[in-house]
Order: sequence, then C-alpha cells, then structure tokens
Amino acid sequence: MKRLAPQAHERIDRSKTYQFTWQGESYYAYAGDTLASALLANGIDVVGRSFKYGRKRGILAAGVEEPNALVTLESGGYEVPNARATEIELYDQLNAKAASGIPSLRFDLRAALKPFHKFMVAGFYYKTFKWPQKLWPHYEHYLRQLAGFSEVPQQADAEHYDHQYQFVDVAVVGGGAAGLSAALTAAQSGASVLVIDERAELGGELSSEFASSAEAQQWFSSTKQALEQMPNVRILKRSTAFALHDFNLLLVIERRQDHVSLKQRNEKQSRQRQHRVRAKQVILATGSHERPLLFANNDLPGVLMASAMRRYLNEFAVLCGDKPVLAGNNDSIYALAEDLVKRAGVKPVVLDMRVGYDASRLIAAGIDVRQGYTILKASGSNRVEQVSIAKVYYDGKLWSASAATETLDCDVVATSGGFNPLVHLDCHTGSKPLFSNALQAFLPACDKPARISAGSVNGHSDWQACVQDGAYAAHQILGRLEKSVAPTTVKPELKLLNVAPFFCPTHQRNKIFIDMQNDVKASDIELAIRENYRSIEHIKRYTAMGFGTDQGKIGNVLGIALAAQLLNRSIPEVGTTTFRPMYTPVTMGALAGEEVGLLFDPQRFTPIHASHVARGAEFEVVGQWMRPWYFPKAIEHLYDAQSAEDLHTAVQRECLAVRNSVGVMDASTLGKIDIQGPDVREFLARVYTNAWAKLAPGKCRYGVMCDENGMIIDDGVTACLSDTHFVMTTTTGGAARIYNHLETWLQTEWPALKVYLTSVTDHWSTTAIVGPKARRVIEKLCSDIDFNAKAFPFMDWREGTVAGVPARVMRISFSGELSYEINVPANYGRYIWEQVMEAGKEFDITPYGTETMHVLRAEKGYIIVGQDTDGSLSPYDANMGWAVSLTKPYPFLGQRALTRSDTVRTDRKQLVGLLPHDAQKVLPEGTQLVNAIEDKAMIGHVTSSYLSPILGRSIAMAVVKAGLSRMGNTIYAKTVGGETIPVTIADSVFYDTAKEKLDGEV
Amino acid sequence: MAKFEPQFATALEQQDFNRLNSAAFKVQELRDYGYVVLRVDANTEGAAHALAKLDISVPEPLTMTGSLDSHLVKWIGPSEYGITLPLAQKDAFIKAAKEALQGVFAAVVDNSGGYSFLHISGTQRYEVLSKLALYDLRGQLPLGKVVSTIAAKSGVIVYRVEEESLRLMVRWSFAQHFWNALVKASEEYR
Amino acid sequence: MKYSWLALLKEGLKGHQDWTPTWPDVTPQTAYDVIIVGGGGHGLATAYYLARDFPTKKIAVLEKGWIGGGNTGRNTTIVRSNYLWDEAALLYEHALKLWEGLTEELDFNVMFSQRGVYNLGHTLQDMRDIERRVSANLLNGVDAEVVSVAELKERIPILETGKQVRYPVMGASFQARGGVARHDAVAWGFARAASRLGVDIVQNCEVIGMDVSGGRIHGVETTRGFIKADQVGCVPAGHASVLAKMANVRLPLESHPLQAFVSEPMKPVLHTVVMSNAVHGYVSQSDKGDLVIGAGIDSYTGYAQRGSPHLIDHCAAAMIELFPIFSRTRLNRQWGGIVDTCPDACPIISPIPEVKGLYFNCGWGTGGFKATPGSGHVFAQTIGHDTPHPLAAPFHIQRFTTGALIDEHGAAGVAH
Amino acid sequence: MFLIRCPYCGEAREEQEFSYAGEAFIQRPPLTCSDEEWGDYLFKRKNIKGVTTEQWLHSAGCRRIFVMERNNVTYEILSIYTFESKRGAA
Repeated sequence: MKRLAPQAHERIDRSKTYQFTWQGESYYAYAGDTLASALLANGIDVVGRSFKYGRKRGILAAGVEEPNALVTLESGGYEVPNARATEIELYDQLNAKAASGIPSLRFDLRAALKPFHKFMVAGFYYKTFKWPQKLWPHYEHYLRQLAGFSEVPQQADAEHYDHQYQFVDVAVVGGGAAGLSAALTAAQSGASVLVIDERAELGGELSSEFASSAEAQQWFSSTKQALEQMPNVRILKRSTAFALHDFNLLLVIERRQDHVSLKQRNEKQSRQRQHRVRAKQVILATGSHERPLLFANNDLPGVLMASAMRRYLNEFAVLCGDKPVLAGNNDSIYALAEDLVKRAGVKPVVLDMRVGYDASRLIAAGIDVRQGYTILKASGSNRVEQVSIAKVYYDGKLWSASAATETLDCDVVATSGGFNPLVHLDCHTGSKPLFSNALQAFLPACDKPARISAGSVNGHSDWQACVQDGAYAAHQILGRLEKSVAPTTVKPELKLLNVAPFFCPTHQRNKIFIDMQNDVKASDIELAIRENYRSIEHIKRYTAMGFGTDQGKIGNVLGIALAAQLLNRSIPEVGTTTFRPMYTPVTMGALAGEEVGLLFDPQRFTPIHASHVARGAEFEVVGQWMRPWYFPKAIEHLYDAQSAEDLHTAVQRECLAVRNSVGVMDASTLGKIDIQGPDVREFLARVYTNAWAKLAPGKCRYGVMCDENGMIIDDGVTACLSDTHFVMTTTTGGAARIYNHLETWLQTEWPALKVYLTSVTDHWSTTAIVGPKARRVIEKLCSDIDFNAKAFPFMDWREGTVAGVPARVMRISFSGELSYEINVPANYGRYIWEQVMEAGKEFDITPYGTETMHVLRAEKGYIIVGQDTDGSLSPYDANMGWAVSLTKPYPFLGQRALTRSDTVRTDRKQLVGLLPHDAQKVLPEGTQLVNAIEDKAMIGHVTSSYLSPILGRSIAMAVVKAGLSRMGNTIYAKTVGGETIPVTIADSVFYDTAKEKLDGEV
Repeated sequence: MAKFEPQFATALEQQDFNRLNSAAFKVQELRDYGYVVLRVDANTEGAAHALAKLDISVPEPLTMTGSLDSHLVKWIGPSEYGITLPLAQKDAFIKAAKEALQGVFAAVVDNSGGYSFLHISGTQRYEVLSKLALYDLRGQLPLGKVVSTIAAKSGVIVYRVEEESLRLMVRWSFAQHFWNALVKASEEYR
Repeated sequence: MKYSWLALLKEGLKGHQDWTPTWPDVTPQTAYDVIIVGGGGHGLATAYYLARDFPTKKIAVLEKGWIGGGNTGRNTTIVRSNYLWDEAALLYEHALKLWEGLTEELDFNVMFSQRGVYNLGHTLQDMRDIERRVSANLLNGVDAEVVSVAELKERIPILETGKQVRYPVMGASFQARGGVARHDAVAWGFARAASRLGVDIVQNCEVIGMDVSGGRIHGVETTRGFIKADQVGCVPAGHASVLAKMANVRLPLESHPLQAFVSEPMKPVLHTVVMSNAVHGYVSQSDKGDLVIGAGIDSYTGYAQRGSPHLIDHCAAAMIELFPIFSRTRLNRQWGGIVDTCPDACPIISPIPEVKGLYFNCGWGTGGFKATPGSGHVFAQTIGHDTPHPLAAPFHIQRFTTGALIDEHGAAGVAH
Repeated sequence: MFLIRCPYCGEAREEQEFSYAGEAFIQRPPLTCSDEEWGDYLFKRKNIKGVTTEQWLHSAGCRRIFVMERNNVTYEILSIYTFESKRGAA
C-alpha cells in the first residue's frame, strides 16, 4: 500500500502537505486527500470495530456509502461524531480518532467475547435477559455501554448554521457526466439551473475515467467551464440533496466550512447551510453505488469495493495493495485491472464469476484472468492475506460452487457485485423502485410529476451514454417548462455490464457479512426467515439490517436478494424496505438553521418594553409576548451592595399600591380587532354568548366566547364606536387564534353578513391607570374629557387628548378599582407611559406586572381564560350564566351544545372561590380537591391561588363538582407535597363585594 | 395643564442602524409613513364613486396603484387594500375616506402604529432575505408588486417601488425579532 | 419452545437450525368466533388476552400487511401513565402495570426500560398544569413528582436550564415508572404468545368489506375470501375511518401525519425520556445509541406516512434549545406515522351501538403505543363479555353525543 | 411541503403561509336538532383516505379561506376553488 508517483489526473495537490493526527499519532498527506485516502496512503488498515462483535474493519468504499470508517473528528465545540473518513476532506492539523473500539481500536472487549459470538445471533436479546423482568435495567445498563459509535460532543456548538430558500426552474442532483450534461442542456435554453453535487469537485465517477480517457477529461473541462460562465447556473459543491419532498421541495445541505482547517474558518459564515429548493423540475442524476460480492470473512480489512480501489488509484494515487485479487460478476472489474497495470504496474488476479467476457487484451498483458471463478472465503488476521476460490456454475436459477478450492495469496481484494442505482430521492415521496433483471438492480420509477432521472441511476454504465442520457432528460423537462429547446436528442441505448445474478456461498454463512456496520450476517437472515420474520421489513427489523449510519446503501440489496432466494420468491416480490430521508445523515444544527436561541420563536414586545427594562422588570412569557411579570425594587443593604425584591415582596407592594393609591400597567398585548359594517351587532351576537343589540355608542361590554362544543374559548371587552363600528379585545394568548376563528365563520358560514375584520393589536398601545387615585392622575394629562364618575361611568369609553396625543380612554376594570385604559397609537405608547409615571409621581404611582394583575382580579373573582378554564368549562360552569342570552334571534356559537344531556348535568365542575382554613396557607395552583381527608376521588382542582395583601389572607379559585350549590362546605386540597389542607367553598368574589371601589376617590 | 410635547417613536428606534449600513446590505426604518387599511368591494356602485372621489384606483391582485408621495394602494386581499401614505396626510385622508364612503359597506382603519416600515437595499439584499423569506423575492417581485408572506417566522408585507431596493412592513411587536434575524443573516456580508 | 439462556445455548451449539417460527403463518379458516382486524400491537394484544381469558373462543387476527407494520413499528416507544383526567390515568396505569410484567407474561423480552419520563414546563401556566397533573396522579395511585430546575440540572446535566434561551425550563413533572420499550418486540411477543394459545395470525389479508345486516355483523370480506364471525373487533389505528365506512359507521376521527426521526448511534448520554410540549419535541436514547426524537402532528390529514419538513426543522431546533450539545450530532432517518385523533384526544374503546357484534378500538392519537397491553386487555374483556370493561366504559363512542368528553387537550398537552 | 396556489392571490405559495381549516361543506344543523345530530356535526368527520375536500386559510397572505381537493394518500392537489365560485355554481 503506498502513494504512487505523480499521476496525470490525480486530484491531490502535492505542493501542499498537511499534517494530521489519527489515534493520537501524527501523519502527513496532501491537499485534496480525503481522510480515507490519507489513511490508506499511510498504510493504516484497521480503522474501526464493528457494532456487535467488535471485529476489525478497514475502509470498504470511497464515498458516502462507507459503513466501517467512522471517526470522531476534532473535539470541543468543533467535534463531529460518526464522521465517515471517506467524506472528510483533509485539512491541515486535522485531528481524528476511530469512533469505535471498546475500550480501544486495538483491543475491543466485544471481540474478546468471541467464544460467545455464536450465541449472539439476530434477536438473541428477545429470548434472554427476561427473568426476572426487574433485572432488565441492570442488563440494559451494560448493554448500552457496548452500543453506539462516537460520544455525543460534550460542548455546545462553536459554529452556526443557516437556511436559504432557492427557487429555480431546474434542479440537477449530481454533478457527474449525466448531471453536467443535463445542466448544460437545460441552461442553454435560458432556464435557471441549480447543480447540486456532494463532492468537493464536480465530475462524480467520471473523474475515475480521466486516467484512461482523454476524451472524458476534455468533455468534462469544457462542460464545467461553460456552466461556470453562465449567469443562470448556480453550482453547489460539497452539497448533498438529502430529501425530496412533494411538489419538488428539494432539501440540500451545503458544507461550507467543514473542509477548512479550524484556524481558518470564517466565524461569520455558517458551517453548513440548508438550502430549501423549490424546483419546477428536478433531474435526478444521482448515480449508483457498487455492491460487493459475498464470501466468508468478506469484512476483513483489505477487502474493498472495486470502484473504490479505482478511485483511490486514479484520483489520489494511492495503491491499496501490491498483490490484488479482483473479483466480480460484471464487466466493470476489467477497467480496474487495466488501470492497475497502466498506473501502478501491478498485475492483479482477476476472478470473473461469468464466462465469456473477452479478456484477451488483459491475458495478453500477462494478467491471470480466471472466468467462472469466485471467492468463497478470505482469511488473515489484521488484514486479508489469502482467499479461497472455487469454480462456480449457474443453472439458470441458482449458483453452485465446486467442492474443490484453491488458495491465492493477496494483500487486497477488490470486488464488484453489481450496482445499486441511488433511487433514494425518487422514493421519498412514496414511489416504489422497479427491479430490472437485465441490470440486477432497482431503478427509479420516476412516476411523480416534474421529475426525471438520468445517467447511471438509470443503469447506464459508460460515460458517453450518461452524457447522452443527461441531455435527453433535460430535453424532456424543457418541453414541460415550455422553454425553447435544442434539437431533440435520442434516448441512449443501455449498454449492459452483464451483471450476473446474486450469489451467496452456502458455507460459513455466519461469517458472511451483509450489513457490515450492524454485523448482520447471511446466517442471521436465514434465522429470521426460519423464525417466520419473512416480510422484508420484518427481516430488517429483526436483524437490524440497514439500520446503520449508511442505511444499508451497500448491504440492503444483497440482503433482499438473499431473502428472495431463501423464500423462493423473486427479488421484486420481496421488494425493498422504505427509502426515507435523510439520504445521508444531516447535522441537527443544520436542520434548525438560524432559528435557535432567541430566534427560535419570535419574541414580541410592546411599545413600552424599553421602559419596563429600564425599571428592572422581570418578564413572563405569555404566548410569544414578553410581559412584565413584576417590578422588583432594589433593596439597599447595610453591607452588600444591593439586591432586589423577590416576587412575593414585590407583588405584595404592587397590590397594596393599586388598592390604596394608584398603579399602572401595560395592557398592550391584548388582541384588538376592529369590526365594521352594518351587521356588526348581529355578528357579535353570534360569536359571543351575550346580547349586543342595544349597546350604545360610547359604551363597552364584556363578552364570553364559546366554541361549538359550548366551552369557553375567549373573553374580553368590546367597545361600541358607532352602530356599525366596534372594537373587540381578546386575550393576549388567544388573539391570532380568535381572529382566524372569526374570519373562518364569516367567510364560510355567514358570507352574507356585512362585516369587515381588521387586526389592530399592534396599532394600539394601552396603558392602564388603576386605583382610587387613577382619576387624579389622568386629569393631569387630559383636559378634554370629563372624568367625573357620573359623566364618564364604568364601562364607557371616550375619545380625547391625553398628554397631547389623540387617545381612546376606556373605563373598564380588571381589578375592581377605578381604572382608565389609555389607548394611543403605538408610536406614542412609551411616551404616554412615561407621562403617566411622571403625573403619578406625587401619588407614588406603582408600575405592576401580570402577577399583581392576577392577584387583583382573583380578589374580584374575574376569570382568566386558559388558567381558570381549560376548554372543558361552559359559561354556566364558570358561574357566568348572566352572560348567556338564549333569547337572541339567531343562535350563538355553542348554544346548541349547552343543552346536551352531559352539559346540563348539575354536578359538573363549577367555578367557585376557596378560603383555606389557615388564612396564611397559599394553595399551590393546580392542587386537586377531595371531599374528605382520606378520599382519593377528585372533585376538582385549584385554578388560581394567591395571598391577598388587601385581605391579609389566602384566597383561591377552583373548579369543584357541583361547587355552586355547596357554598360553605369544607373540602380538602391534596398537595403534591403530601399536605391535606382544609378549605371552605366560597363565593369567588372576595373583595369589595358591594362594588364600592369602582368609582375610586370621590 | 402642563404643556405636552408628544414624542413620536418607531418600533426600531432603539436599534443601532449602523450595524446594517453597508453597500452589501443596508436597512433603514422609515418614520414618515402612515398606513390605512381600506376594506371595500370596489365593484359596488357606491364604492366606485367614492374611490374615484378619493383618487384611488383599485389594484389587481398582488399589485399596487398610486404613489408613495400621495397614496400607494397595495392589494392585500380581495376587498382589502393597504394604503401607505405620508404621515402628515394620514388624518386628512382618513377623514376624507370616511366621508366619501359614508353609507357604503366599507371600513377605513388606521393601522399606522401597527408596523415598522423598512427600506432594504444593498448588493446582497436578496442573498440575505432569501435566508429568511419563504417567497422568491429575487425572481417574483418585480416593480409594482406586493406580497404578504412570512420571513423569520413573522408575517411581512414586501413591495417594490424602486429598482434597487425593497420595502417591507413588519408588525410592531415582531419588529425587534425581525431586526435580530436580519442582523444575524447579514453577518457574513458585513 | 420456551425462550431462555439455556435454549439459546442449546440452539447456538447446533447452529441455530432448530428455532421454530415465532408465530406460524396460517391460511385463514372460513369462520371464527372473533375476528380482530389489525395486526398491530393493540390488535395482537387483544387477541392474546381474549385467548387467555376466553379459551373456548376461536380467534383470528387479520393483518393487511405484516404484523406490527403500522404505528407499532413507527413510534418513539414512550410508555407512561401520568395522564391528567381520571379516566385516562386509570386506563394508562392499567397498561403500565401490565407492561411491568409483560416480558415474563409473554416469554419475550420487550425491553421495557423504566428509565423515567420528564415533562418539562416552560411557562407559569405549564407549571400550574404540572402541579395539577401530578396532584391528580398521586391521588390516582400513579407515581409522579414535581421537579425543580435545580434538581433537573442535577439529574440531567446535559439539559439546558439557563435563562438565556427563548423558553427557559422552569421545572418538570417526573414519572419514574415511565420509560421506553422495544416497539417491534411488543408486536412479535404478543403474536407469539397469542398463536401459542391457538390464535390464527393471518398476514397479507386485507379486510375489504363487512357483512352487516339486521343490525349485526356476520363476517368480513377479505382479499383472501369471506370469513364468518359473530364478533369483529377493529383495531386499525390510522385506518379506522376507512374500516368503519365498510360498516356504514362514522367515527369522530381525523387521521394526521405524526413525524419522528433518529440520530446516528452514539454512546449513551441521555438516560431518561424528556418531553416538552412548549418547544415541541420529545427525546430518548435507544439501547442502540440513537437519539429517538418525536415532532409534532401535521395540521392536515394524511395517509402517506410523511409530513412537512418544516416541522422536523422546528423540532430539531427545539432539541438544540433543550440540549445544546446535540447540535453537531447527525440525524439518520425520519418517518411518519398516521395517527387518528379524537376531538378530546382520548381513544374510543367501544361497541358500536348500531351494529351488534362490531367493536372499535381506535383514536389513540399519539398515545397508542404506551397503552398497548392495557388497550388489548380491556378491549378483549369488552368483546369477550360483550359489555364495556369498567376502564373502557368512559371511552364509549356515545360520549360524543352526550358531550361527556374526556378532555386531555385542556391542560395535559398533546405530545406524547 | 405543499405548494398551494391561492385562488385569490393567483400564485403558488409555500405551505407555511396557510392554515389547514378542516373538512369543507359541513352542514350546520339548526338549534332544534337532536343531541345526536349535534354530536355528528361537531365531531364526526368523513376522514376519507383518498380525495378529501377541505378548507385552507391563506393566513399569512390574503387571509381568505378557500376549498382544496387533495388526495391525502399521494398528496396530489386536484383542484382549488373559492367558496364564491361554488356558491355561484350552485
């Protein structure tokens, strides 16, 4: 194994030598290497251990299909778990270690359990570790330690991710011969084209041809150059299309920085970008992956795919072994043999299962070509050293091998068992791949609109046909796009590689690995079928075939073929397992994109927010809004510098200030809907439970809204501006939902109602001045409204000028105190707030948050929808029958539901007040209630609970079965902490039952 | 009564606009626009007459009529138009509109405070916005077009009245979030 | 053959040649006493408990594809019973108790792992709901506790408990007896145990019609011929409405896609189950090392076993919010199930009033897997006695007429 | 992943701009209906596997609600039309 002298078309840059670290030791390689080619060039055989048996594994492939060479890349905030050595572009100072090996790559415990391996067959754990069941957690603990590859990184991500939305006429997946040809044809018509390719350089498998075909090289250079110069073409390299969703939404991960050394990464740029591509047409030129031949110990290091060996040779000038044995069941191995002779002067032994291929040229060159032979077994300790080969015969249905075997010495074995077209993307939207007997492969059905496949995914094997197929595909879709197109191209003939039917030796099937990563052997599939796991999905799930990070890219088709043979069915009858995204694993951060941290979900702020921040408010999340929760005052200490009040202290202070003097709160978050039209009253009467026919302009009214199930969904105050113009308020959290709800009813059920709805939530900023001295504050700011209690009574609103700003002032109250809500356009919101603070200084005006608001309203028994109701409370249950009018000319939403047999039951849970016997005991909100101390049967729960500063005692609201008829009864609250607290059922209005405070200071 | 000097503020007043002020990507918040929602079925006789009186010709779906210095009428939905106009003319316009539409089934709603009005320019404007917006602003928003869509999980109205820039309206309460998203998305171009 | 270490040892030495089918493949007979339509976990469990508790009945399970191929094999395997409402809590607790002995009962390791389940709270209202639910759980005999942020940090060090995130964690409820199980094993274990009691499990046999006349059922038309039966129990998960239509019955269901995804296998780092309704996601780490993550339900109906990718993206973001160290891990595979949801997010386990002998067990929404043994048991009792089992009674279809909904939407949240 | 052509805006938009709003053309029974009829109206849906007729709201766009015929197995959209056109036709 060595690096060859410079090759004409190699992709490494020998002028740049990079140092890298593998398993703690230092090595060198060239720019352009992958970690895999660098490891091979440095003679490293064993790169991983298998999942179940801890077997030594080497590099099997050269691309994303690699199942063995999983590594942990870098550390700290740059750590990448389970990276495949074959897709890591080498950069200077790269640091990698094997992702497997317990405790180390050199010594693996699982391998040490070798005598027990024969018992560790598929599904053995279902049959064992059963008794006693209680001990399973202990077994599980140890089994878990044995599983998994890399550790999860221990630090948060040092890099970031983003998304980009792309809109193109044509997306071409794959930058090989077919993809480039398709892209060029499409682009020449003027269509916008996006080319997506997963490698660092375009070319795909075509690159392996450059060494032997100057024509290929030339076609590639000129096509690439042409594409790069076209303004309507965008090329995404290092980009993997990992999912294709309906309506051609193609998801692509672009690795923008993973190839750059850590020191040189640009922290302003995302590490990876998810492109969300909407393409009018998609061309799938995704290519194919080779699959290996099966034989015992086919997992030994040094056994690899023929195409991989060819790629390492031609692109990286790495010779994987001096004494190669090439084995295959199709024509492709001969190309590798020729390259080995030409590039490295190495003469391999070539084993072809078939007979009849004209290999005279190779034989003449002195190569040992044996047709009708294959490998039955490999052997070696750290690496393959010998293979046993035998003559094989095909009877038209099955293969058989002669008993006589022969042994060949070797240091590398490259095999080709045919090709698996990459049908994945086509299948993501439910298409089933079609099996071709001629190709011995599943081909894409491409039966969904606006897509087409081209190139080797269609089974083409020579590059010229791929070029032709690409052009043909582009031509087809351009017709659909109605773009002017170049003269018609013809669909190329399929040139068959003459892949022989599937063969799996019958001996030592417990050493023949179908899925390398998960250690699924041919014998496991036999066992699964013996135990009646006969559906391919059952086989997969029972054996774990295809469950690995490679998702069975190499092994699945072999497993399917073996299952078909064992079940005596055809391969298409057995079918494939389901192809689902992701095509290759995608970083979780890249899926999330920029929408993490504070951008995870919009934070909504009121126009007054900056004032709250300046006053040191703590905030509560309500829906998406950030609302002041309470305003802790700084406390001076004798020795410490400073601290702030806790929630309890601040809320006590805020509550008393409102009750005794005046407070101010930001009510801007309430939803506001402007409703206009001749039928507004009728509309309101239909959506609210109460009546709206007689509400005069200048007045406001509280309303309760139900769904058709008769349960409360929202409440709020609506003001009448004129007979045809109202403004509704909704709860903060319900605003968007209620707006949609109203629009939906209007547009679908009541299109004849003449009503226009406009959301004005953001337009208005609302400052509420609350407390006995509220009038004295507002009178300092507004002279064109008469605030006398008689002239401006409760539940009225007035238009006026507050602190020089036109405003709507509403006299409504959520606290039982005199209260004015000043509504001004958002642009003046903060100004008004500050003016109110200034005007209220002499009364020690106190800003308060949602917590104090909750206490004040609970003292008055006002509900909060969503806290005191939970979607299962009717207006009657909420003791709000007064807000239900059953005599309206048209039924309101939910009206019919209120008379169902269950809804009219008198023992439903009803909203009541609770007074704990111990007046200092505050019930935890949510606590369940029972009838008697020892009872376990729940009769309701605490919905709201506070220590009321003004009453000097604890109060609560609760729903209790038949609670409204049980006033004065003692029941018990059972807390999570194990306490049983006696409470008395009471009216839910605790404070100022005579409503004497509503008018404030007279 | 004290003499008051009302202070007018915009949603993004607190932000440092120097952060988004390069040739590659530049964002300005416009202070001087008002926004009036007009709901009316222009096909009714009364409405047609009133609209003519107001010098409003109703735009086709996804388009605009009028101009920024008097009134720019945006199609928002069927029977729904968003009118951007100089703030100084807003109150007079609303008054005139309400008068003209007296007796017609229509709504005139001042929503000026509801939005932050952004002017977005710079050579990389589409690169930045395509990270946030679900809509093909580069390819599908020619001069004279308006779309309501989503960007950075916020509802936005985007329209184009000039060759080299876009205008965007985002609701006041979402403005700071949207700003943060713009800052993050444009980081690599600054 | 009883499964045991000894059996494994014996078979292992003989090259595993003598293992017998876990359940035999059978050709359906022309008549049964009871037909169970649907060979998922619930259907197989129903058949098993019917056979166990009503040994004289001849029973068949008809599965249109392969057993366990529906939601049983496509869920995130979480098992818990800490539901809010009495009816739900008692049903799920019944199931959880059966889970605790299921491996031994079935002689099949279903890998039930009681590693505990946390439901996170991110707002004050979340915390009220948690308090309410835990309080109710304790009274219903369901183990539950409220966990503070500080305690959470101790127990799950990798969880982000700081305040500088969009929705800071404020606390959690915890059910120690909750956990996860191996989904496929549940189907296979029930199939094996049922077939050993004489149940015919028929795969690749789709029901395409129902013979209903005179107000009762007489049998089902299948792709493998007509099969007579006096009692037919339907347990078809996402396809309940399709089946009901054959008997001219309408159900209060909508079937939606529910998506989930798994990461590559990694060394164990998360030893419990963490769920969050507020940020939309739930996660556990499988014994194989994959992070198994569930996302939200797509809003539209769908039978395609796939949903919209922006939900996956949002869920990935939610996971990073909760576990910042997951950002660089890689996701391997995503899929969708079909969940049939009832308006009150609770199942229907019910005789069909208008068709004697016809029973439905459906509408499990996202809660089906965790109920498997309990659902099977109470449904078996309901069919066997032709009268609802006491735990199933509240889940009668009649509740949608009377209005006696069991509202799990209100406070308990919807993600499972 | 739907790309939905809003009949009012006249162009295709991303699914995230829309809200699914349930089965279309459900008849709302009168107040005098039986509990059973009301229960059917409230809860019982066709829940068809195949072509469904449903309501979608262009919530982030023109805020209009329209009808979509969609195959919920193949996810093909068969037709989209407005309620007005339906009423007009009827």
